[in-house]
Amino acid sequence: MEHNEKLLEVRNLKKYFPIKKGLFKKTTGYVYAVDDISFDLHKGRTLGLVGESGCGKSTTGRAILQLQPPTAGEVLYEGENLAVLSQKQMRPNRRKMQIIFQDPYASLNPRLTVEEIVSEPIIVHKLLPKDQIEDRVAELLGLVGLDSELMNRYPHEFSGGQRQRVSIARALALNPDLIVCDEPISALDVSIQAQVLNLLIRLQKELDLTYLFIAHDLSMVHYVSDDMAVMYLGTIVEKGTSEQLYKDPMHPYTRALLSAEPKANPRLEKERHRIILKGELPSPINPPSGCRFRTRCPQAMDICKEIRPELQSIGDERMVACHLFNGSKEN
Amino acid sequence: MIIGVTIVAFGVNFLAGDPTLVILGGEPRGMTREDIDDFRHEMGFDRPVIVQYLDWLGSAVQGDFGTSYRYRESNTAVIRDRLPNTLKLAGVSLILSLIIAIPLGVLAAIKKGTFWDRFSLVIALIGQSVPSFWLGLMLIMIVAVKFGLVPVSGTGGIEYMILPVITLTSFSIARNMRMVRSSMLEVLGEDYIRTAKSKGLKNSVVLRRHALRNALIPVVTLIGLDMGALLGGTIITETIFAWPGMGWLTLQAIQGKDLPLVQACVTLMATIFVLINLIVDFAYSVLDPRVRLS
Amino acid sequence: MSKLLEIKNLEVHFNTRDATIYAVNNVNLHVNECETLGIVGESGSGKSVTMMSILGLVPTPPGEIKKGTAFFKGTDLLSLSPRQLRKFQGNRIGMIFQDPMTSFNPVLSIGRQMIEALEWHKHVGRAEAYERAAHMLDLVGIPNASQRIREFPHQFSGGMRQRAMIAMALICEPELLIADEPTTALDVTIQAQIVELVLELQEKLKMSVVWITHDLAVVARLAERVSVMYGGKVIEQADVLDLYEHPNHPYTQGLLASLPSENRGTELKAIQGLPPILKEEPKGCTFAKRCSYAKPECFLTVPEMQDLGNNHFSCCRLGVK
Amino acid sequence: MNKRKKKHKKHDWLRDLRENKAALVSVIVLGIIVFFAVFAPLLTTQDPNYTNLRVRLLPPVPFEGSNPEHLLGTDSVGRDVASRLIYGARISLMVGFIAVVISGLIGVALGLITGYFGGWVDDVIMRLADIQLAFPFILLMLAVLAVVGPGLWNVILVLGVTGWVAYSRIVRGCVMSLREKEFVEAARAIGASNQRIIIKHLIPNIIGPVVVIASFSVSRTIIAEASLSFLGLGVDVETATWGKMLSEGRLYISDAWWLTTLPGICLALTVLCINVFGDWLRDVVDPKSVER
Repeated sequence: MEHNEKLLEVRNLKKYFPIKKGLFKKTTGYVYAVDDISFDLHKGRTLGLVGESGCGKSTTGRAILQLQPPTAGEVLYEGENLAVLSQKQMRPNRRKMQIIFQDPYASLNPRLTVEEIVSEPIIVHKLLPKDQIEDRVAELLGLVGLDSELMNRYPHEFSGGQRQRVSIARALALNPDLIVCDEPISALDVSIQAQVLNLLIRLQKELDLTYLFIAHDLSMVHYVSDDMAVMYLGTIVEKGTSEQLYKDPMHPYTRALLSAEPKANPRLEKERHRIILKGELPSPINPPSGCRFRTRCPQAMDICKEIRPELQSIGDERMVACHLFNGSKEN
Repeated sequence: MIIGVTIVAFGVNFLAGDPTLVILGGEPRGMTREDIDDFRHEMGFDRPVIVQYLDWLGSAVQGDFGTSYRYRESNTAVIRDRLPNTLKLAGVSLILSLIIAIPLGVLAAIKKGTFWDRFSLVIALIGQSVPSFWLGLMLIMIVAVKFGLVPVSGTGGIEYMILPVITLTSFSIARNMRMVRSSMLEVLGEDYIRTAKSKGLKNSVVLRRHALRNALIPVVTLIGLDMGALLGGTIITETIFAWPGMGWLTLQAIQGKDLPLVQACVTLMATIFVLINLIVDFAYSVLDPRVRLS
Repeated sequence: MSKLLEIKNLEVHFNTRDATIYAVNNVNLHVNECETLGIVGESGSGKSVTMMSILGLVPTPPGEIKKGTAFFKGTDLLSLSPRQLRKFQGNRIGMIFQDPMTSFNPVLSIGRQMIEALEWHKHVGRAEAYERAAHMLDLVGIPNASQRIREFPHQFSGGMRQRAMIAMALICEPELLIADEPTTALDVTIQAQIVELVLELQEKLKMSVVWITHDLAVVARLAERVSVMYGGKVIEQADVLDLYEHPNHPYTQGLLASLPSENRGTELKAIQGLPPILKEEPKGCTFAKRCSYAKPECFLTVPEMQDLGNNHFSCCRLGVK
Repeated sequence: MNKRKKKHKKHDWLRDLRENKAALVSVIVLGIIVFFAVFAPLLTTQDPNYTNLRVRLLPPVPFEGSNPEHLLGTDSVGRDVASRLIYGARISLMVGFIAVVISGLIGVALGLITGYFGGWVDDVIMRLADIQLAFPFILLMLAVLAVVGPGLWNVILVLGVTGWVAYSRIVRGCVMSLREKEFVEAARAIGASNQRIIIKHLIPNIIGPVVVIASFSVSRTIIAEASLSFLGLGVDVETATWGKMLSEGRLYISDAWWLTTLPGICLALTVLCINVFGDWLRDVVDPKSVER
């Protein structure tokens, strides 16, 4: 393990969205989108954040970048707490971290040319004199595998995969260290997904990038990430290296998630036993007491109703939040 | 909402500065400062604005809108004579507008791109472009004067209503027709229409049960807007046809600088409009279970 | 095994203002009784249009069914009048759609929408229809079915809504269920529930299922045979095991290779280029531009379907192994 | 390197216009009307306000008793109808355009503020909009004009100030949906200021709907101005306007048909052309984003 330097530390991050009702906009409750999570991002590595829709994974990404300021908790970037900065103070820090979004159609302004889109970060941060910007844009487009002749075109002339490349070029324009990839390939056609995934992996190697890779697809995340954290209803239920989680999932939810994901292997599919979870995701407005997962957990116990299990180490960088493993620390 | 309306209605008093001078028409000759001040005191304009407002509001709530300068009787009584005429005119127009606009709009949507669609587009464009007062004049000139088919103006039997109603509804028929059409077209493109078709239902059932009801929900909102346009429209229509209603009354009050009467008319019309919108909101919740249950 | 549905030489075009889109080009496929056929393809491959056109759900215009036959137990669905076709829609062929949110009419109760087909096709009275609808809801695993039947679509969660959609499609006990990407909008754990549910119902009701999807993995779980579509054509068709273990067409091979493998760090073999939008009649193989094995003739003549034996067909003249 | 500079082909508006015959015709007619309005002094031989009681109530040329000096006849005090119509076009168009620019600026600015920043400002402004909508439009203007007195600039100001609601509502709606779009989030992620986001990312995306509303507003404003003049509360007594011509002609409705027919045709034609043009514009811009 050559990279052990922590680039980003997330400590007890919370993000609640108030629900306002009535004439006077009284706050009647909260959406507990992210509820007390902590993790580290190591330099040059990829952390995969997995979970189903509504589990708070995207909110986590946006809260780290201060696009949606956290309700509580710390986001330490190289030791500096970003969560206490105002939007204005945050601006210089934005050079270091960027984001790639899921929807390639909504993430590019339809009224700007590709050149205007990719050069905007450079102009905003006044990184280069005017006459060098065009060359830099051409260079960036080359880096993501787009012909620089295309720079005067508008987004609607591009396919989904190409748009995603433009988004990546825009993110790279500032030479960031950290890129939050928020489901960057799930809106793309199957045959295009691999192209973009390969590009992201290549860029990481060439530019020594750190990724927070958000996705709902465990096998995809396993493929690209070094480390993995599984989220359920605003909390992290299990954390470890990708290898550990994929080969030997411990939390009942991780197990169910992995088991529910079909594999493109009919022989395996017809034989293996699948854990089918009962019911559906509870509402994050009114999450279950104790363990968030207990309402759907096949192994729920009485204690799960009362005490919220802490994320605790069970050795070897592995952490699980489940009462089933309470004793295993000592063993 | 109603409070806002009353503030604006009351504010009409002060738009040009000192209401005393407005009523007296500048500084009239033959009146000394003292005379003016006496008048001001008599009218109560020397009190603080907020007191005047609350006083006026207090009486208004009890149905007392003060006394008209011009008619020398209570505004409530003046309005009571005129209001039914206006409601009759606006109500008939609203109903007529819906009866004509909804079927035509639906037809245009179903037969999109055909002769009927284009025909309705032309009618709608003309309807929205011809100013109602000119239409009224033309109708008088041709139908009433030249051919003598209906009376030129005044009230009486149903024949007196024909021209004013046509004048008043032409714009709203045209607008509603286009609205129904676009709303219907939008609904026809929805996934649930495809689902209904995949069940093998007859086209007429799909249209009636699945498309029409959904398409008419936004149209209900229109009724509220329409009522505003129709009430406003009565000012011109009633003036042209000498129809003794609120609109004409309001215009005369404005021209005669009869401020208390103007206030009363404005407040009343705006209140009617607000009430209708409340009814519309209610109708909305009946028609759409998503609103009803949230 | 006898064929329940056989589509031959189907061609569907869309006439837009600027151009004609060749959406489906000479598609041949069949569905056996009581089997599940998976149709796999990317967006724009013509997979949905194919199945929608046999049910008369392609809007015309802009759509136009140029030619082809679709025999369903001896009746050519494409030659029927809309009135005759209605006897099949929702009665002998049920269909479920991708987005359970928008596929229900928001202003009618779930029950009201479910009984429509029963009343219309089977002439069942209102009360009995509601009873049968409640029973069906119960069968698809919705608790308190007799109460929830009076609720409106927005009161159901996503997964529940898709279950209700399935119940609605199956209420007349059709012989064929067409499922158009029914789990794409759902979460993985819910997707697993729905997949298992359909498999279970198929067993119970003895029907055939056509499952349209872009996800090779879902098909591996539930299909017996798979048709792979690309550029408006079926380019490969085989039993599911055979297809995944011995893919023949370079496109199928490419698709399987581009999925993230168990081995991390190995580079994925991506298919280069973009899927085509066919604005003119395809001259050669529609995949040739992206194919690493392509020869000059691949661009010139349309390849024929090759019988590789063992129920395996491939539309590649090179016979690559 | 030079290849890069090859400019991308912009949307071909002219081709679109040529394909829609109705829109093309209306643009041409509007062009003619604007031409007449702009060059009114050069195109008229008579002073529109010159009264000559010897030639009162002459019919237009092809009719019996007409005078070739007065192509479209004369009114009750012998003023030349043609000249008055041409000068009337000036007033109508001027009021229409200036008032729409005023209300457009106010409306767009308020819409941007309420949509982008939200909060209590949004609540207050939208409540104001509701109240204004609760008043029958024309009644409000009449009441205001009655008090501030008639006059060209008063009319323009009143129409301009009262017209903002339509814009701010649409703009607010657009901005609220744009604000959630990921490209705006991306702009914030690269550190763009609010000012830059509004100018670079929001305004270009709302121009389309705003232009469409503006075109419909012009026609509505022209009608409103004519209505006010018709009711005697519009532009001052001296000026020739279509609305006032109608109001004066009304007294002679049984004797001199041209006094009511001709100004009405001018008015309806102008408004019709603007509406046809607006309809076309809406279809080109984005059929879904704007509703009338």
